[in-house]
Amino acid sequence: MLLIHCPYCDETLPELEFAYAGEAHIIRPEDPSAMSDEEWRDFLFIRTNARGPHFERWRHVHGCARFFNAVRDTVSDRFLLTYKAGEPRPDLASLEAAQ
Amino acid sequence: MMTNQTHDFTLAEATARVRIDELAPVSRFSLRVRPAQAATLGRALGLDLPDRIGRIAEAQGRTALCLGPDEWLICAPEAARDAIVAAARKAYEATPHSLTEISDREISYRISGPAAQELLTIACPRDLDLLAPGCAVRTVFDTVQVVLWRDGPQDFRLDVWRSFAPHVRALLEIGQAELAAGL
Amino acid sequence: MPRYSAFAVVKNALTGHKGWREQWPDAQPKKQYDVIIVGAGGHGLGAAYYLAREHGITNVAVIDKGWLGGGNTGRNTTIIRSNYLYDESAKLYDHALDLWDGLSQELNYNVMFSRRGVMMLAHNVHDVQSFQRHVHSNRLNGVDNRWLSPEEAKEFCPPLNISRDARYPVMGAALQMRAGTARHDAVAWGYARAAAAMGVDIIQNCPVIAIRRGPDGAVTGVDTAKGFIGAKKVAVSAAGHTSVVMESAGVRMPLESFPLQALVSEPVKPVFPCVVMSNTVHAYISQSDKGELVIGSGTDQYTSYSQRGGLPLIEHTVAAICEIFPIFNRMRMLRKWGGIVDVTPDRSAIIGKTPVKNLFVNCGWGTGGFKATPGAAHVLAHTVATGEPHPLNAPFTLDRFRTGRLIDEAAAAAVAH
Amino acid sequence: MSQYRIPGKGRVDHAETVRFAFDGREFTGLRGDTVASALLAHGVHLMGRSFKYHRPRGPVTADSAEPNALIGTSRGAGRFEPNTRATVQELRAGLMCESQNRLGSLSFDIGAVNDALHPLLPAGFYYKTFMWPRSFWDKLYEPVIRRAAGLGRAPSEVDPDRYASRYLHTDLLVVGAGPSGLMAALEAARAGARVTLVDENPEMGGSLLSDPGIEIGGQPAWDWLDGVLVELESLGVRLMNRTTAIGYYHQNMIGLCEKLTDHLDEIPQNAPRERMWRVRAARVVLAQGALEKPLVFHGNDRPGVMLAGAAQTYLHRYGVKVGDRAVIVTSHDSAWYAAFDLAEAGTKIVAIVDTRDAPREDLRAEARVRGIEVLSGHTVTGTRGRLRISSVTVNPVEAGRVGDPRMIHCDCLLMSGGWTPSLHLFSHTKGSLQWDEDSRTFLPGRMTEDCHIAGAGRGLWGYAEALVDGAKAGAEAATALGRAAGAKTLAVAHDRPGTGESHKELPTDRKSSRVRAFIDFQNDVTAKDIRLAVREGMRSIEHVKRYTTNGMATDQGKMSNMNGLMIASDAVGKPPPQVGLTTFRPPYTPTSFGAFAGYHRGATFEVTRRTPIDAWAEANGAVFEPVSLWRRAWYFPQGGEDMEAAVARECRATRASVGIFDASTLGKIEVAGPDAVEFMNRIYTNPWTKLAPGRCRYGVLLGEDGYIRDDGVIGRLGPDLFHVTTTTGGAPRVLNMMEDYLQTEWPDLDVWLTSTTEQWATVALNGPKAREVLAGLVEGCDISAEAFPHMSVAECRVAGFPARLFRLSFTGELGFEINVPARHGLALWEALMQAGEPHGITAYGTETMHVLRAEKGFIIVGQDTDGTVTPEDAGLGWAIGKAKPDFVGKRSLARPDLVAPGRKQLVGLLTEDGAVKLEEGAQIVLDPDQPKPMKMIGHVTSSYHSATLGRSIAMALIEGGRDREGETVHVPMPEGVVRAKITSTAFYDPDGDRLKL
Repeated sequence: MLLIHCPYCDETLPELEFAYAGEAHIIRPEDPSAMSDEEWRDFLFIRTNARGPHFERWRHVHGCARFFNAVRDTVSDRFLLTYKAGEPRPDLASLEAAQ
Repeated sequence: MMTNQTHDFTLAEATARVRIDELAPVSRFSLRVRPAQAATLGRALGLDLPDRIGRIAEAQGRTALCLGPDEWLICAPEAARDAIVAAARKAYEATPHSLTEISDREISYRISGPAAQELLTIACPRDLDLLAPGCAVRTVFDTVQVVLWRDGPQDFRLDVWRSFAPHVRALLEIGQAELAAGL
Repeated sequence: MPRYSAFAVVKNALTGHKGWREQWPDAQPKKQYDVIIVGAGGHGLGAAYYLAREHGITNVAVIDKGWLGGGNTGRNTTIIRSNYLYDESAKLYDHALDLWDGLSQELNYNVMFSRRGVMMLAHNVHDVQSFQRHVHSNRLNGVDNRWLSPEEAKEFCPPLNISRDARYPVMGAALQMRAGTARHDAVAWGYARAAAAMGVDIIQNCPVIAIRRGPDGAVTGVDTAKGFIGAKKVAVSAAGHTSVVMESAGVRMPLESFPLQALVSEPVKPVFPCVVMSNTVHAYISQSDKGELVIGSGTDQYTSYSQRGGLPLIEHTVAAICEIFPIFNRMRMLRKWGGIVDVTPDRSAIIGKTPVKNLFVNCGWGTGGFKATPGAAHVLAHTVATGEPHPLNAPFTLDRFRTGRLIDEAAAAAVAH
Repeated sequence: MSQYRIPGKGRVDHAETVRFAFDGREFTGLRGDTVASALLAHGVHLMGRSFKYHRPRGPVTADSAEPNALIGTSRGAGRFEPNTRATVQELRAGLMCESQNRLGSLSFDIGAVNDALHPLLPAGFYYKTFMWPRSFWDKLYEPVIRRAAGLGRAPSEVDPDRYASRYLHTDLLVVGAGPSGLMAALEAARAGARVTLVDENPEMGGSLLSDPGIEIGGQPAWDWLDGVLVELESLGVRLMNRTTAIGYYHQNMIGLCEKLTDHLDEIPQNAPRERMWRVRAARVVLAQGALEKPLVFHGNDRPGVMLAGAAQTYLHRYGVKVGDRAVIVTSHDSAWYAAFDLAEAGTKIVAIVDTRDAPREDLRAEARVRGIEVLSGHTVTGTRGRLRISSVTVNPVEAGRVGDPRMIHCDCLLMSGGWTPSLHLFSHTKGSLQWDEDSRTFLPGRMTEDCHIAGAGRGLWGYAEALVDGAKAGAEAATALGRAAGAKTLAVAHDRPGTGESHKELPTDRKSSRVRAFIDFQNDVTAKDIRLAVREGMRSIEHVKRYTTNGMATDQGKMSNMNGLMIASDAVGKPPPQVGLTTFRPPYTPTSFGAFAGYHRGATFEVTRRTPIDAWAEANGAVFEPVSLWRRAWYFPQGGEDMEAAVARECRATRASVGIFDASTLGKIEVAGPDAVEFMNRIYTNPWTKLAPGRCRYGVLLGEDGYIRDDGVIGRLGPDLFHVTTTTGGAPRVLNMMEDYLQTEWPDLDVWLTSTTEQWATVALNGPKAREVLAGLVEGCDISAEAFPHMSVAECRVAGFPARLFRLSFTGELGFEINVPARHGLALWEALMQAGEPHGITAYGTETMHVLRAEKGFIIVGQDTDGTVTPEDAGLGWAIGKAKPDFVGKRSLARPDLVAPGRKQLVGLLTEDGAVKLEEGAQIVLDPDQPKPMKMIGHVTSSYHSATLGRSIAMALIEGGRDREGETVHVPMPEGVVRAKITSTAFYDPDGDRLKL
């Protein structure tokens, strides 16, 4: 069971309060109808599935109810960072250097 | 053949260490408003809406608990219901928000006594030492979402969605009996 | 390949079993192969075997980052069945079941395929509708599957609790009698031995770092921990690690890898005659030939390559097993482990060509890979050898995620297991 | 007093005897005994039979690593468990024990015929045999193999005991209360940390309990121990005995299983048998000590052969001599100390056989003082004795050559092959292990969690070192927690430090094919099996393990892994780390299912949600069905009606007069804010802008992939306020999806969502008399057909309660849905029942609801659709706001396969013979005579007998179905083919006249 830092509550809390919500920074296109079938497939289905640091979303569903972003190493399951939805994608190199 | 049940279990023993009581209904609202406008709306409702999750503000018998960055739980005596609704409606134009009545959505239990905190650890994964008296959080109890209030060192309240409440109550009573058994 | 038989065992007993030879050599890579298969699990080794046996292609290497059979082949709950809903799935899995039937004899290796029957429990009206839809579809597809009343289910599996008051009452069950289990390690070993005997190189402890492509875009080989190995064709059959390997060839996949946990109990005398699956509560159980109850769980919620998995899921699975089979409460858990399953958006596999010339992929089996082993291996070999899909894997393309022609078993049953 | 008990010795209570039974024979032991110690006190070593060869076995350990002495234990009905370690099970009054895995009696086991056949049963023999004739596998071979498998018998009754669980948060968790664990806990607690100390034994103290001669800080070990425990308690340390740390999970979460009642004579009322603790610790100290290794030689498995450390434990903790004449065979100093202690207690030590050429001189001197013969540079090449060892054969070894044998009579043989650090929990963290060539052990390497390892777990030997190391780990943990701490040292007198050598098999003069030297005692894996596996190409330790089953017994390799690895490494010709490590997996020791399940049994297995009207339904005889977490009234049988009769009556009553239905489980979401209508436009397929306040509309929700996810009627209560309803099962999913879009894609929208599912109780009133029933109860709303037409919504009062009143219909009849605050739900229901009495108002359940809606062709999402159906497929194309630039799922509807011809479409299906009802899920074909596999063009999604229409009706998804209307299709069933005609889905009142009442 993971411990997750909620960037809104600013507390590190048990995974049971959270729900995983898939890869982060996949932004719904402004005008989906302008997209080709290939582009739309990529948006819908193609995932990085990173082995190592993974940008992903969680929801503090049984807490503040907010969706937020996280960088988690999928090999160790250790969180490198969590940050609020809408904040820019952090730079991985500096993150790893900070660890 | 052995006999395994020897100890006569009494209600008094069960409640000596921790009591579980269902509380009378109050008026409850889910208040949603953008953080920047929270102060304005709070004034309209006669409350200084706290901006830290888990903190509570109280005034004139009304309570506001901050549950999320744009979410507050407002509790008030049932007599104050209409006044709150009216005040919010008046403020809506200038301060758009959502005030939804949820008085009947939840059942509340008081859990009190020297073993109250221990009883909650049967199903609440949070570190309750970190929940200070006068604070409250949304969390889980077993698989059930609850709002957990700490009114004092040995005094807690649980708000549970109505249809989940019997499950929570059943678990609490199992735990209560277990505490009385002393093992 | 010296034949295995009871006679051979007796003969060797006289010489203190000194006469047995290694089942497969620990090969070192050659410079160039006709085909490289990445991933020495049952699927990869099986594909190598069928390439050699059915297509005469023996200049083949199967490369693995660890020891052969050490991925999901050696970590699953060994359930084999084919009673899938959609024609595409039912045909592919039934093809696998046909191959399972004769596999021990074909490989001259006892994989202990045990047709003890797989029973899937329906716990609510929706389950009943869904499973009966499967039963009807299977019947017209010629796939064995039948409907049991709760009483019939109990007769077939006596430990089952069919009380109407249970939190998840048993409202009936679908039974595939031809389904069952097999000894998972033996499948990998049997294929490895038979493939090696025909000249296939099995290269263990040799992580593939990248797939290399030539100026025309076609694959030329793989970079590995033991250097570059050339190949005319490369097939990736790396389960949970497929995304990472394919990415190195510039192909991004519609896959996510999740931890899947399983456990066994201490061994007890026979008490559980079949396989029982409950998709609604995510619990799967059989008793191994050694006497252990083998229990499968659901996947954790987050993607991971850690093979750890959390405690809450295991607690839920064990609670569900005890609810359905209350006599098991005092049994003890002996060992719990985790695998990594690669899951597609429609929970069906991808087997076939990729946008890269001469690069093939077999992945996305989710929790259903073991049962498909011979079938998947067989059609993958066909696809690699001929350059075109076998009719059975033709629908399982990568392109279906563009067109929307999904094979969505998950949509009809909560989990395809 | 039993023969082998030493009066006054040990930590057992000599004043209190405890009676128990083993295989029907009555025994007495002492309070504080284990089953094993009590039996040993009576000279009973034979306690079990091995898995494969049914060889007689006695305890080899005195702890939880025991592979041999497994028994069935019972305390009456439902309270039986197999495979209990006799070395761990504490004696309790009336404990009933039975031996296992025997055909016949424990001393005469017919299954031992396997032992005679052992040359035919080498490792992996079953992979090579049982293949011919092919048909024999199913009918003969496998059944025989299965019958032979397993150890104890499975429980056969329902367990009446309770199981509990707790969460615990602590600054420091110390696992293992031996010398280093105690010191770690003490240092950290003195520095002010919240500390929890756990140990699997009934008593804290670890190895100190078996070494009372040590002096620490000038005090005898046991006095020092008492003092430390008192101090720990006074510092507020949570001390948990009988508590096993079973698994080390992410971010310092440790699972503990605490045994509460198995040792008690009587179970206090409501006391749980075991409690699972889910501990979250800021720091962890693992002080689990080390496990003694057996030596590998021919006949090392006979009853009476045991670890030297175990014999020492039986002596000091239980006051039991394990024999009168002992031979020691060892490669480590520690066994010498055991020999000296046993000699002092009156066991004749016939010889100490040390494989090393030159054991420590001080030890030899002590042996001389005690008159013990020392045979250094010797090996053991065999043992004798049928059910108990009677002699051992020893030979000198010089320059690798094994000399002439000598037979020594004995009744026990105490062995020690050195010690392996116990790093199981550390291994769970995926921390790396490092091979230490000097000690030939694996030691902890890179850490992945915030933990410390102390004492013997780091390969440190001797009490002084262990105490200091424990104190250091405790101080480090305290420092990491931000508390000042400084470790200190303690003076230790009579310390027992030691070293040793590590072996593969002991050298022997026997022909290698005739050596049966056991490595995994329980699974009967011998050194020969390991070598065979390597010869057959199993070069990874995982392959060796799986091929031979070495390490897969119930001790999970605690006894066997290191010896197996040494031999495999020798056979492969590579150093051990290159052959690999088998991974230790949770749980540390086998743990009851009940403890994992905890409170999740029976009524509290999972939440059962009940509506406010559930009590009425129960009182009125409803049969319930589970729907997601809810239980819903399925039908209300009267006077012995079956389901079909009840449903027919409920349907007829509703169509003819009025029916009442509890719809409270429907999901409800309040969508409020200035951008509410914009939000609705983006989420649902339908257009919402023009829906006037006071009106409602049926909404369809898609996933981004274009398939139907949910539906429901949505009322607009004001310009900025919608009352959204969802399906019963879909409510949490839909709200989550809406929040997701709102928070992450459209954070600019001023709109908020609140779940009100449980705020409102919902009662549906349907039928031509519905208005008449309702009218008298409504205040503040004119519900006449003109003022309140179909698809209206209003806030008013009903039966005196504040209400949201909808006029809508899921039955095709005039219908209302009344929402009142949940606490009034039952009162509303009863008021309506009373008002409806003159009209014969009839309560109906979900089944009738399904029939009535099917007669109208209304779909149930999840039944008439699965996750592959688009609105167009379902005949809901009209619900798509074609003019809207975008909504969730819109783009996907244009994907090639979703616009291709021949998609399955929802249609009606009428059997030619109206008395025949199709089965839901039945498959549809055009040509019933084709061979299998048949080409199926669709399936039946809903099928009912319609009392209203006097015939069966069905809905089906059929390829190109709407173009086939009027065609006849075939449904092949096992009993014969059913012919049916494709129709529209509206079977009843297609023009909707009845809604207009």
